[in-house]
Amino acid sequence: MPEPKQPEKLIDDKGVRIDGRRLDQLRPIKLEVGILDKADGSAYIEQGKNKILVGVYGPREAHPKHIALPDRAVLRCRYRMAPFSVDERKNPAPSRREMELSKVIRESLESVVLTDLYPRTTIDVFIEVLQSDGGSRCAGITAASLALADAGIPMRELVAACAVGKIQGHMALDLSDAEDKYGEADLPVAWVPNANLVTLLQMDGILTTNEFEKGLTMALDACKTIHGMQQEALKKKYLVIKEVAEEREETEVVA
Amino acid sequence: MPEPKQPEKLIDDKGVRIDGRRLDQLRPIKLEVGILDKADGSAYIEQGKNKILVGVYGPREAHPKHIALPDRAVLRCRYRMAPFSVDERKNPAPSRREMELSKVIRESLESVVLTDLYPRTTIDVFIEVLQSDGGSRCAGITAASLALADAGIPMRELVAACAVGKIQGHMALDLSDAEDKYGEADLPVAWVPNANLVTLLQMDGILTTNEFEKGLTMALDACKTIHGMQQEALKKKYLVIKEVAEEREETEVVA
Amino acid sequence: MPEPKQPEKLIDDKGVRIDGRRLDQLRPIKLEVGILDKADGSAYIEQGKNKILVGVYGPREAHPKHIALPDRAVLRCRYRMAPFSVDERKNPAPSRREMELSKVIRESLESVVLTDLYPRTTIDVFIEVLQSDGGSRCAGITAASLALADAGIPMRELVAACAVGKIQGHMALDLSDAEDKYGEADLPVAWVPNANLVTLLQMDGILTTNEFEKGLTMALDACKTIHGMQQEALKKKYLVIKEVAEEREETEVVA
Amino acid sequence: MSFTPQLPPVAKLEQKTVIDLVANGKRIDDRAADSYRPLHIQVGLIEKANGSAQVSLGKSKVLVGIKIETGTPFPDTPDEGVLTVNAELGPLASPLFETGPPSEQAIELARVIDRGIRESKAVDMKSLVLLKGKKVQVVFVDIYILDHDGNLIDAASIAALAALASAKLLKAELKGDEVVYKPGLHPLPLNNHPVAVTFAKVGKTIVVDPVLEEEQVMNARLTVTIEKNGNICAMQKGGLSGFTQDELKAVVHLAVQKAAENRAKILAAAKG
Amino acid sequence: MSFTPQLPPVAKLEQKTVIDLVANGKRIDDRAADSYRPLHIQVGLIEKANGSAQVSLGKSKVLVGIKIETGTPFPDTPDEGVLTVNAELGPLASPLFETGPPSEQAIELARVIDRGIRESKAVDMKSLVLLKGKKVQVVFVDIYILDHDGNLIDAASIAALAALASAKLLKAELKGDEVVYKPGLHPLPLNNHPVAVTFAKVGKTIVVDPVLEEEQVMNARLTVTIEKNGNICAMQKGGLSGFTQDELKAVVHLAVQKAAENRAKILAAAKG
Amino acid sequence: MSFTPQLPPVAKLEQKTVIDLVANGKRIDDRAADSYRPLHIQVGLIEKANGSAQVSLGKSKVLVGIKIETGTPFPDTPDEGVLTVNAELGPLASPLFETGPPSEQAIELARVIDRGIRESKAVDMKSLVLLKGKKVQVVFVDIYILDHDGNLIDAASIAALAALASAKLLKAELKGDEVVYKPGLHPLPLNNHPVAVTFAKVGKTIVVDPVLEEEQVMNARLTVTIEKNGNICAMQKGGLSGFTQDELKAVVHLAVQKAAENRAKILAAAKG
Repeated sequence: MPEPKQPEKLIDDKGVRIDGRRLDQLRPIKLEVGILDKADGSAYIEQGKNKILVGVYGPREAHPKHIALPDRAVLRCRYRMAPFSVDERKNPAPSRREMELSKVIRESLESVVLTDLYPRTTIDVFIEVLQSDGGSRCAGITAASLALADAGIPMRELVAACAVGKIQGHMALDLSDAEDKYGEADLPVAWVPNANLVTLLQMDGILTTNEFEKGLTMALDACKTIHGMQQEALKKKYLVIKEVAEEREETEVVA
Repeated sequence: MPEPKQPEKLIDDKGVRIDGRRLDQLRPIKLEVGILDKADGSAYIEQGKNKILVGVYGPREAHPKHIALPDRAVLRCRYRMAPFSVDERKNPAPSRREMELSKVIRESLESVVLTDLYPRTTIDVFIEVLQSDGGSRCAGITAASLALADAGIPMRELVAACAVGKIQGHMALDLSDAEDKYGEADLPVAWVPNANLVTLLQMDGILTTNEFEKGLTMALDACKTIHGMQQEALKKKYLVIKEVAEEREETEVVA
Repeated sequence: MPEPKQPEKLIDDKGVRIDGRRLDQLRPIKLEVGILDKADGSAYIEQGKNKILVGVYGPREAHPKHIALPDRAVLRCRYRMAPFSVDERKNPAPSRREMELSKVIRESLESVVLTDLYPRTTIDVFIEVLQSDGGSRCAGITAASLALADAGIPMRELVAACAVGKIQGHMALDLSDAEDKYGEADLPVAWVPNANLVTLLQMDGILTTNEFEKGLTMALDACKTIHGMQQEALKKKYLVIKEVAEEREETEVVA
Repeated sequence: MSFTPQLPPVAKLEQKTVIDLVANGKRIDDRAADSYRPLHIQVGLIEKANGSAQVSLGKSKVLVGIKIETGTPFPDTPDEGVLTVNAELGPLASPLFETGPPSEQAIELARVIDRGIRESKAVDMKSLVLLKGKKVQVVFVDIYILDHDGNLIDAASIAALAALASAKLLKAELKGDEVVYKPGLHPLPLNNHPVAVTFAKVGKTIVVDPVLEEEQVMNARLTVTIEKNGNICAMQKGGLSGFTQDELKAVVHLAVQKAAENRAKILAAAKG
Repeated sequence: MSFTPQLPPVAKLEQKTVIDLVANGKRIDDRAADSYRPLHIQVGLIEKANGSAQVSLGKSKVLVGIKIETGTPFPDTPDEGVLTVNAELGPLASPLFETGPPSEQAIELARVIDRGIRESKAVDMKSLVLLKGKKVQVVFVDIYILDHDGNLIDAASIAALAALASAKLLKAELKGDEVVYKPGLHPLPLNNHPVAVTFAKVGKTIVVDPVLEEEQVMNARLTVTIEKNGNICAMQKGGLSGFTQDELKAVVHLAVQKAAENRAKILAAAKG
Repeated sequence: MSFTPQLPPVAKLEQKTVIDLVANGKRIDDRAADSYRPLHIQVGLIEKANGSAQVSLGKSKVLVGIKIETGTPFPDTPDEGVLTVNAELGPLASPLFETGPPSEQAIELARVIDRGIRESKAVDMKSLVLLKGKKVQVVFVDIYILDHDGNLIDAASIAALAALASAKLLKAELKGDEVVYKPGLHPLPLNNHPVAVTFAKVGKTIVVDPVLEEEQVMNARLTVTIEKNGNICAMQKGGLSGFTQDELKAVVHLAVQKAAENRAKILAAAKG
């Protein structure tokens, strides 16, 4: 499909962005937990037009064996874009970008997973970007945290992630595809709120040190919001499970 | 080399095909057994202009070890076309077609080999298409059965294979290259006669269910004929061996 | 960068080559030993515009294990050209030429290394051509011998190597890039002087048997010269080490 | 090289249960031998694709995306567009799947779906030519397996047809060397609607739409793809054993009926 | 797939020494937390390259070569040249490196250097066009690691800038279809001078230019690339843990200062 | 990366027998040190190839097929056709061979055959040009090893020359952009006839045409390729040890003689 044309302005005279958002406003986020059958844990996120599915397997026996570690589980992570997820079809062979993002996403999750409980095993996180719309690595981390929790893997806390960027000279939260493409900078951030640790940080474009500081604050605030949504999504899942369990109990009583 | 031109008609007014055959007639078939020195078993088939060499190794130690099975031999199969076997030179890298055919050919042979006699080993079947002329997967199966027998690998019975197709609206046996290319359907079949099991069946093109049934019957009849030729070829080989043995005995007596 | 143009003549009326050398004259050679920190042994050679770095690791545990040999060390060798080492940028993927040269260089070194002292280990020789100027495989062997010695790996003796070639109908020593490209033949030779064994020999171009014999003699004479330089380079290195050791001793006395 | 696969260590007892049930005319999920699992089809989820469909067949889940781009025709078919089918059986969907280049199972799946579409002439390949021999439209059919609970071929076939039938493209034209797109979306021209129907032989019984547990104990598998007029346009046998001639005849007739039922659902969903 | 790396078995005692030293404001090689190791830059070693630089940062050693060739622009940037950054972390440089296709570490290194150059618009990409949309000059930046004693990113960034700043090229022109070179070497037009500065968090302390022993015990790593006006043009966090917001602010300010110091040395060396 | 190969565990006793025989002027198959095994050459087996030859050298068996197709010349030789030599040492031919990408042994074999043909200017490369710099004929020489009982280089060299010498091609012409073939087959123009002769040093003795058992105990191997005028056009030493200067001189002279004998047989077989 031909790419959409470049918009004339990314922000209008009233400070409103092309999709109607304010500068500090997140795109609509939809989170679902436990939607795959075979995976040990799974989650789905929609953030703007991002549609990302995450499946988690493990802890399971390391394969091949020589990657196993004697004192902790090996965390493995694959970030992958479906061929149809972007404007121009992506070749299915793994790209250098996918390999880099797999690494930084893994590193953003390592510190929260209690890997020392499961030596000689692997915990595998598969992030499948079904549709990409700017900020997919952050949305992937947000969903991966939920999928790990859904798999019952002990974690210190959930990791939340969000990007901030610069468009037409202003710092703006959670850039969409067009804003990312025609904007001036992109700053993806992952945050572990209670430990107060930024575990993913990348940047491209041009930012002054002041802009960086302002942007970082905006991103961490957004991470806080997203962290709340994550907890809601988990609660909802367990609520449903509880209800189902109660229904069953009733049925059993009836029967 | 430039490809041959499309013939005006595949069947003439008298029902005769471009190579002079009737609709239910096989191409000339030549079978030889035991023609390679290093392989444990081998066979060569010419069917029309197909020239196919099959070598079998095994049962031998599985390598790499992790593919071994505790209760049976692993059957391995590789179907491969020489770069010079087709009109336009084939790139030596394995094609998706070769990978698919390796699989279906292996599956056509699995049920006749007594693999449970040789746990933790592999039995390797290498099919080299030196020249291809339509129906090469079937000719490969016919020769592979002989090569397995020549290697002394215990088998329930020999597998015979033959394709049938549709040209100019008629079901016709054992399509040649040109008939396959300009015809309407191709239906390769492998048959295990005594067990009465069709162990390879593929189809492309368009067939009515009636045509399919008619074609299947033609193919199975041809498989019966080919099965006879296979047994002859084996007998001849053993006869030769017997004669050589007898000659030797005589020589020894003389000496 | 565009390639340099073809010179009008490779030898002028006075028998002088384009870089001012006589037919039997080597290019300037500079040898350095022990210049890398992490490698167990290393050497650097400049021969003409060739700039080649060699690092040696080992004897170390074989990895993957299945390549290990029960009665000797496995010698491993990789000859590699940096992308920027040649006129037209070389693709970083290993070329067939690099694979062939890795093999013949390894085979030129095998007989001098006392591999039976270190069964089940590997000794790894990495030859990195940073700039290539004709005769790089020979210069690589000359440096590899030094790097092996620097790593403290027991050797029967050093291997020296040099190419000879034919330009404008004359046998000439140690061809440069332009001479190799526009000349008529190239004959790289590696020699183990005391065992009197030619352990690398390749040829391309056209040579009469007489020219071959003459060229071989020229190459072996040059190898003798280079062998002397190799011994000097090693002596110099140990001298420096000795001096440093003595200085330290003095310092320690003072302190 | 293809080799006998290592099946996961399903308990012998469990295997026996599956086989015994089928022998007694029952199945592990209470279906009849000739019944499909519940089928759900949703089209248009992927806005960036020209067409897309997500299909659930029981717990098996497949997403297909269609992308249409300009490219070069094959030298031997200068007056036709290009069709490419690719399948990803990624490790997300099953502990049986691994990372790495496409497995033989993925290649077989893609090629069976490809044959159904190609042999039935489903996509109007002539309509995809921009400049004969030089520039054509290329239709990429990318099959993404999300959850593997058996019978991926049928789930993928259904999703591929639903995605193609709901695909839209901009009209492209050549102006000199460059491709220019005219406004307005048009449906991708389809001439046929192939549907794959897959059977498994468990013990001596043949069941349609095998669930994963049935696939793991089946003797053989047969896929029959039926085009809109009830003719066969592709077949593929799989598995370590085979079928008798009579079984094949029976299966083909059942395939015609099942394909018609599923085709109706697919086209209804694609119209949305 | 990325997975938790297997670190070499450094003795626990040795690790503790490194951490304790840093905690006490010292370092294993006697530097201050905010000091670089000795930096040596040599340009022009590789005469066959358009530009080259060898950099030693302590015992880490990196060689960068620049080759400029004609090629085709990307379809979406027809009026710009092409820049390609590639890194080899070969087995010569460290027992930690293996033969084979580029590791994720090599890819990350190359992409971080690439981002610094690209985002700061260091190379004047417009000046590399020979015929819009058809023929442009391609700048290959090949990073070759020779000795790995830590902080390869900064050593590579410094070498890349020195090589680019000292690169020369023949003026190329198109005559019909063919590229013709005019005599005389011209400098490669540079608009900016990005310099990467890398920090490691060891225990609770942050040090600049980590040596290998520090990298092997660090909690996290941060690279900040600063362009000539003191703005940030690339960042990359690595390592298994992270940084607090305050730490990040402090690090960015220190990066601006360190980048300026190193930039001066690079440009002086490039001028020769 | 090249590494010391793992030889199959031939019993020590068997190895000693082979070495002792050679030391006593005999060989395991009763040949003289300077004798070839029986040589059979058959051309034209593969009708779909432009040329083909199957060669048996004792029990070693090699098939070579030649395909000639149109393609693009290399930029630095716009007025020459293209020659490509490729070798398959497939698992059919020997338990020593494995599936997978070409081994270093296959690459060496192909490159030695390639050098012989290329350096002797055997194929008239100028005659293969259809449009200078744009379109030429490409000669593919594909070497297929069928049975490996030693000395594959000579068997392949003989088969390659026989296949080239018997190759036929249609005259191709350019009409506008398209390649048009004129009726009538013409022989591929050959200017030279290179023949490889391979020696093995077993113990202190040098034998020609080593059988597999001799290759497995040899100290070193030398291939000398001789063109039609008796000059050397390629050499390649293999194996873990080497040759003395005197041995090399003797071997080269013997090669000239053996090549002439084999060349006569090849050209006779190629004429049919």
